[in-house]
Amino acid sequence: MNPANYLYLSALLFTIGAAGVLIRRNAIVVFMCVELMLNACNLAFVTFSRLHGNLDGQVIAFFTMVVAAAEVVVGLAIIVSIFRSRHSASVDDANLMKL
Amino acid sequence: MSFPLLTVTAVVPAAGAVITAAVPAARKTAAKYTALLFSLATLVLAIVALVRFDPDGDRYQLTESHAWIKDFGLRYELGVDGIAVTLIALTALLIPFVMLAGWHDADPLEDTNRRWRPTQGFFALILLVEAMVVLSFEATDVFLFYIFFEAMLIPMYFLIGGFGDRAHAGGEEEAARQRSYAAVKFLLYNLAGGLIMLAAVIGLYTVTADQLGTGTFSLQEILAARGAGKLDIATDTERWLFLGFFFAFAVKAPLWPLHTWLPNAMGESTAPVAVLITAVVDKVGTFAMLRFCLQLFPDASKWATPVILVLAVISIIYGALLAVGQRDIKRLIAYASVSHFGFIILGIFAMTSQGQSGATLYMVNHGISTAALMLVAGFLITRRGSRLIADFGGVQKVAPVLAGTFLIGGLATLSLPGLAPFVSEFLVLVGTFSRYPVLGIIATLGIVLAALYVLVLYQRTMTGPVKAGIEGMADLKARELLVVAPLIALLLFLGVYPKPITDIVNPSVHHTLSDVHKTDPKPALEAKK
Amino acid sequence: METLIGLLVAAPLLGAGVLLTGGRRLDRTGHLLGTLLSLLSFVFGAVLFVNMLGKDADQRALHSHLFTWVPVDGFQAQVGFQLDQLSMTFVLLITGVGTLIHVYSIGYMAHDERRRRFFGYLNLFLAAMLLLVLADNYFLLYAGWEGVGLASYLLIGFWQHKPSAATAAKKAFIVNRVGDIGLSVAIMLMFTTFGSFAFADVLPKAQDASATQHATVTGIGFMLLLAACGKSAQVPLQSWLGDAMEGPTPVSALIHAATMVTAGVYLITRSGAIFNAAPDAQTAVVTVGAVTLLFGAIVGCAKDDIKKALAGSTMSQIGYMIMAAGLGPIGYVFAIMHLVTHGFFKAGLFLGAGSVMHGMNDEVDMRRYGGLRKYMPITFITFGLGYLAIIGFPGLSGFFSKDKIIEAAYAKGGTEGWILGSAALLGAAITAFYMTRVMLMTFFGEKRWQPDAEGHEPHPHESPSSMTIPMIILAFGSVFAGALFSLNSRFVHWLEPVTGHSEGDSPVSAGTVTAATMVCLVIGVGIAWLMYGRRSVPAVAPRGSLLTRAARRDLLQDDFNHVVLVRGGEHLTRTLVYLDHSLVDGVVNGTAASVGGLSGRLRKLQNGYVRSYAVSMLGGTAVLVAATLLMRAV
Amino acid sequence: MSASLTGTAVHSLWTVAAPADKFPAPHIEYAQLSPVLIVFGIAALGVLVEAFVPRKNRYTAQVAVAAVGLAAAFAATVALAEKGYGTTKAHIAAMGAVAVDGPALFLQGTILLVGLVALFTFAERRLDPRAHGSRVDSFAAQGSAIPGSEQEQAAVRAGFTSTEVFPLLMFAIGGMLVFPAANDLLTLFVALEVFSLPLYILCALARRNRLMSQEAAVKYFLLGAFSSAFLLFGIALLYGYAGTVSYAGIASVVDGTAPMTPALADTTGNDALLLIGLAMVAMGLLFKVGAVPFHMWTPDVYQGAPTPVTGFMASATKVAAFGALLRLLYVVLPGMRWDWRPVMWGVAIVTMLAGAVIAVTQTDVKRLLAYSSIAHAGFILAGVIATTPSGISSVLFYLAAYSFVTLGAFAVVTLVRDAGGEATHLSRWAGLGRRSPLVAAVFAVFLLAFAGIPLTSGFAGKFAVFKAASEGGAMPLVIVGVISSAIAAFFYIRVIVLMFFSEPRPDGPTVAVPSALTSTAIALGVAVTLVLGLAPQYFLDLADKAGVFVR
Repeated sequence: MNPANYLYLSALLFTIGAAGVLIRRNAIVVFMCVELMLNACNLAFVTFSRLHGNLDGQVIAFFTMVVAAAEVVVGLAIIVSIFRSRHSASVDDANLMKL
Repeated sequence: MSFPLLTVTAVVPAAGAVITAAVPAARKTAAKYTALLFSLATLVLAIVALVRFDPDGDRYQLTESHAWIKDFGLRYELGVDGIAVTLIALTALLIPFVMLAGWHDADPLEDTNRRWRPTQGFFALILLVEAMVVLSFEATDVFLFYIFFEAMLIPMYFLIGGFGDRAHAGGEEEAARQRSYAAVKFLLYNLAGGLIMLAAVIGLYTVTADQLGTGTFSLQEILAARGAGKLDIATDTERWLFLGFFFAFAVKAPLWPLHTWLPNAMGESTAPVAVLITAVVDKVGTFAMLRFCLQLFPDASKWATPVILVLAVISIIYGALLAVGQRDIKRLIAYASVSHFGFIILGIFAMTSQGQSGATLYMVNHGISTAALMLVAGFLITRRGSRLIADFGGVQKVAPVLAGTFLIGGLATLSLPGLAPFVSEFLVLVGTFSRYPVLGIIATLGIVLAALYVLVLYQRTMTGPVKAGIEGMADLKARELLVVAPLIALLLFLGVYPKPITDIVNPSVHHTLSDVHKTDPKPALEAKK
Repeated sequence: METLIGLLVAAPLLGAGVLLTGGRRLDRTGHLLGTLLSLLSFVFGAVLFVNMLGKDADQRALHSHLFTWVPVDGFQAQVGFQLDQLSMTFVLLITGVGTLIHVYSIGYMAHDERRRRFFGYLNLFLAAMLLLVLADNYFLLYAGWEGVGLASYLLIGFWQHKPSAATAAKKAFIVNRVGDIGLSVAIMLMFTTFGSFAFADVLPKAQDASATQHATVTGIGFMLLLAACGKSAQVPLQSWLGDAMEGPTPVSALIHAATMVTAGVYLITRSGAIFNAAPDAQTAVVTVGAVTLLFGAIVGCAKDDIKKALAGSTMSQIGYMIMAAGLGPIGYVFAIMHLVTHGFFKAGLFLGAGSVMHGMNDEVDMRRYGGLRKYMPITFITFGLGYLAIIGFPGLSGFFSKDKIIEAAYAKGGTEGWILGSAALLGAAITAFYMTRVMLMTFFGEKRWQPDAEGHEPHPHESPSSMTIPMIILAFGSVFAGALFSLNSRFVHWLEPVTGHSEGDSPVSAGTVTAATMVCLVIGVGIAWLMYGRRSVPAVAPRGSLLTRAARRDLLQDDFNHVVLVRGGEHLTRTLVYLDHSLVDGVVNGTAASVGGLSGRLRKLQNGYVRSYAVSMLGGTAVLVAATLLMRAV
Repeated sequence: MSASLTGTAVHSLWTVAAPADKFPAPHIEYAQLSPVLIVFGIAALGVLVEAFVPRKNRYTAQVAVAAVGLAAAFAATVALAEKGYGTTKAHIAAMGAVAVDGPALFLQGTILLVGLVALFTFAERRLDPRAHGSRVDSFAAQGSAIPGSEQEQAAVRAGFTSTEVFPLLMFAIGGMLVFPAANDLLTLFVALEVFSLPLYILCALARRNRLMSQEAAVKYFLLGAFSSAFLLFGIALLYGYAGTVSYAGIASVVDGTAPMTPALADTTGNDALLLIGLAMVAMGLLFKVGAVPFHMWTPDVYQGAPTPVTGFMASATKVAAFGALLRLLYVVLPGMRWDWRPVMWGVAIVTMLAGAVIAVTQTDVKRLLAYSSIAHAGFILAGVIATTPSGISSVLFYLAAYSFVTLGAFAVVTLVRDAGGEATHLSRWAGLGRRSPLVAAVFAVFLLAFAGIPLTSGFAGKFAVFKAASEGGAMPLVIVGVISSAIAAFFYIRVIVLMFFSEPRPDGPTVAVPSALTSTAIALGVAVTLVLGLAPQYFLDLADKAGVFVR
């Protein structure tokens, strides 16, 4: 089957993720959308690695997962702390600083 | 290497500034005398330079040249021609008087706290300005000039914004507001001009880098290269660069319609600072037109001449008319200066030896006459505690000497024969007339308007019955007389015998004219033959 | 001898310097010092005169070069003197009359605490005036020209505490400045045409210059005329002279009658060569002269203020001179001759007027005089002689000089000659009328004295000898000068080498002219006697005819100035001040404001919502991608 | 591309798939990577310190360790430069992952110095009043505690301080060291995350205004993650285009010198991958430098974060990010200059103008400085666009000059305090010049440097980049540059007016007397500002020498 389709899929996922970031209010969900984007990238990497027939892409995919994991750690920490102090995870409530 | 006279002339006031600023808060008088001492030392050095300068010698003398920032093509190159050395002398001459006149202007009203030391600051800043002005007169490296041309703004800005006179209709609050408005206006106007010029400076570098291999700002190098035909700036480029430079200088000068910062700045600042602005700092602008615009971009200068001349004539008439319409003594003098700067620029761009020698002479004379008028006005204002003409009247009855000196300053301003400005003004007019008769005649109308605003001012303030608030007014004190008398003496001397200056200036003017390939028009009769 | 010329100017200049900077310690002796130096300068003049008479006619001119004033390439302004017959005439007049007036002022200003300064100004005036007539080039002349302007400014406004005086002084200076434009432009034209402005270079070349540069030469002529109008109070720049009477009377006598106001005549005569080469300019000159002589005369008829009346007459007399000067070689000599005689009798008249005012605690309204001849006989006699002189009573100086001018006017020939001549005759008649009027209202008829502001009854008395003696001397001058000059036309021969002289061919014989003049004189005096001698003079001026009222207001000339120039000017400046603030400054502040506004609007984008930030990032990326692809596309 | 990819082609790829024995044993030049390794080592050590050293000694230990580490790393960098790794011996290290060359060393040196100075401001403990007898710094007593909660007060009473900030700082610095040196896109991405994640946390740890601080962290984190996702996708596309992520490899593919494989022929047939990839990677970097329209996090984060952190971010992040951007544009895509230059032109212009204009109406010092940093990013971009050697060196110089001014400025901001901590609202700064002329004067110097007044480092830098731009034929950029400088001047001046020409308020803020640490930071800032302003030649030469990328 044509590998290009995987690319289209990854592009689609990436777009969905981006859209989610823009649309969803809940910080956790927003963050999950970012993760989705990252995984879309992974898909692209793997596909390309297959296209080019070298393993770099697949290796990168692993790196990406690690990084994503790290982001989760930091991200959740921050989100949780702000949730505890505000009792809300809505990104729109975090609006003290503007203009 | 010989003794770096020019550097020292600039370093002395700079050092003076540092030392003055370092004087402890309590020792106000000490600080004042230190500053005065250093300014006098500078004066001596300037006079030495004036004497050492040989009118028939090289174009640029007492030159110094060291690398500074190679990458920017910036060299520390100093040198003076007749024009520069004269203006340096003028600057060095005026500063002590400015200080004496402003002796008490910066005394703190009450000892607020030990760390706030306005007096030290005031005198230090004046010396700093002097140092930078002197350097910008000396610099023969375009970039070096630019640096001091810009840096000069900061101390000036603090002088204007920090030390306005205490006489203000609107009370202390309003005074402070007006003052900082004026200061900001001054700074932004000139900064904008300077930044435009910066673009042009960079452009110049690129051009030279393209054509000479290494970019340079050195006036001599550029002139030499052009002389040798190695450097030939494309017409359009040259025009753009010229405009970039000229804009900055026109703001500083100031030329109509870029003049509006001057009345605010001069109106809000104390009289000595006002003198510093109009008599010293602004001269850098007109001087730079003569030295940089004409020498670097001769063709573009000729291309722009018609417009500039028209603007200059507008400045003359416009400034004079507005001076007539003013209610505030200092603003009146400011607009008078606008008119006078019109004359100077007119003389420069008439491109005749009379015009340019006249313009140079005018810079000197205007410096002295405005100083005389403005400083006396300052004494008057501090006495009455108001700048409004309407608050004065009949002063000559109670303070005849003050009134007399004021009148003489005024007569100088309307360029009465026998006083210095007459000579320069007439030279400018003749120089203009011989090439542009119509403009020359229009400009001549300025002398009537000058008479109008000066005499109206004198009549309203000095003559008539003694107004309330004037009765007790004291006549000039010894210190004040010490400020005014020498200036007036100088006005008389230069009015009767300007030869010493013209002799120094003429050769330099010839150089400049030969740069722009202009020669004086022949008298009609000889031309016929 | 040459050095003496310098001293001639130096003496009064020194006086001015010392007196003005000397300070209080000179208050006691200052006036004496001033007078002395003026006298000294007169003595120098006399010495030079005698020395000059010693030489033969064409060797008489003396030159002395002091130093180079302004050397800039082609423009070489020298400070050098030229003393020829013409200058000499003026030197003697200036220093002579000047000295007399110094003496007179000692008495007149005795009670003024600023007398020292007054004498300082007088000396300053002498110096400047001498510089004016001695200069050997137009540039230096210009210096003197403005110098006398300054002196006149200071002296008119001497009583500065009087707003009227201050205003008058300012007006005089500014109107003169207008004239000065003429002079400076003339100098520029000379420089661009002849490459010089020294008499020696310009005047000889004028004739052949007019061949190639006719327009320019004419232009120079007109410009010089403009200058003359300013200084000599000729139409249209005459308005300042009347107000100038605010100055102390000696000033009016010296500056605004005898010397300064005649500078215009000097200028035109001195520049004769140029005018000869520019007929159009000459026509303009005679026109101005003729108009002014009538204008002044008419104004003189209506004024009740004795000094203003005399001022009007001065105007008109100078009109005569200007007209004569405009006639060219026919008239130059007589212009100067009338100038000198006029210097005597008009100074005399003014001093007389001053003496009257002195006696009437500074009352100037003639309607409040009357019958004074008994109280101040010397004044009456001297004034009377001056009166006879000015109306041209046969045998007195005015008779000779004015008569000559009228003849010369006819001698101009053609319709122009007729017009000018008749104008001059008419002027003579009117002169006779208003002078008689002054005479009658002041010295004859019943007393119409009124207490002054403080309510002091006036006690008319003869003035101190320091005042009367000069009056007497001047009276002598006004009686005999004319005859002295005209005797086998001495004066003509004296000036001819400088100005040149030609008889011209008069269509009417000298005799007829004289006869006509006499007739006019009788008519004028007669009418005046009918109006003011027979009838008693009302203490309050009647409304009078339209013309009278116009004449009282200087024929509405001031009103015109006020409406057009002053009001117009005020409006102009006010508008400009407004525009400068709203437009020129407004543009700048506007730019600043608009940047601020833009900033304020852009700020709103920073709304604090993460998601909107993300949108902008996404949008940015999209643009970036699009742009990159586009770049490749094009 | 899709159509051309037939099944057989894919099958053939299977067969050439690299067998395991093709993995070479990694070979690392430890010596040349020493700066990075030292910093990371120290960071790890910091974690251990956190774990085992008793709380009361931690602060001292952490500061000491960090300082020593940074100093050592800097020494190592200098040593490398001395050895000529910056010029002659420049080469690719660590299996092509990291470049050791002039720009890398120069920027690493700068970052290390900045880090050291930042460390001082982190360690400052005299500004805040003693809390229950123990000196406190500007970081939360306990990051995890809810603001204003019982727990937090307990932590304060116990005199807790989050000394974790020091290891975090070190990790961030470590990441920043790698970022501009990264020689393949993977390293680039990892480094980016390595220095970003600690910064996210640091932002959240302010002692005062914790809500704002946390909000800043959230915003920074979400947007950062968002942007790095784009970056990553861009990397993926580039990888797809070139079949490799190493800069050299991509470059060779771009200019067609690479050996053609059928797959490559396939993917390179379509530039869309390349161009879109490029755009997205660029976006990721532009986000970090805070260029419009990716700047919007800057003001909020700068305002909310603890001021020392803001200072560090504002200076070090910019240095690292611009370093990476330079390398990307000059090493990977020189062949595509004509594609990215116009786009960058646009970004630069918008950035300069928007930054300057919006700043005009700011009322908070930290936000003001944030916008000014945006404007400055624009100026630097102008230099980046020059694509000439002088362009590189001018940018390097500008970064060095700018970062110290920024650090100094923010350090001064920490001094002006009132009851609620730092008084950052401009109106509170009125009359500061009267109350404490020295501090005001110093701040004025920094402002003038920002405004680019001659004789300050700001001017030298500005001139350098504008000169480079105009030489690179970008005169319009220079014009826009000077115009926006004029606008920018306005608000710098406004602050000066406020400080010197307006009457001090009776209830105005006090100026805390700092310890030697902050004083050193500020003094250093002033010194660098003046030295680079008056005699920049030496550093310009340095930048010139360092101005060559290894490929």
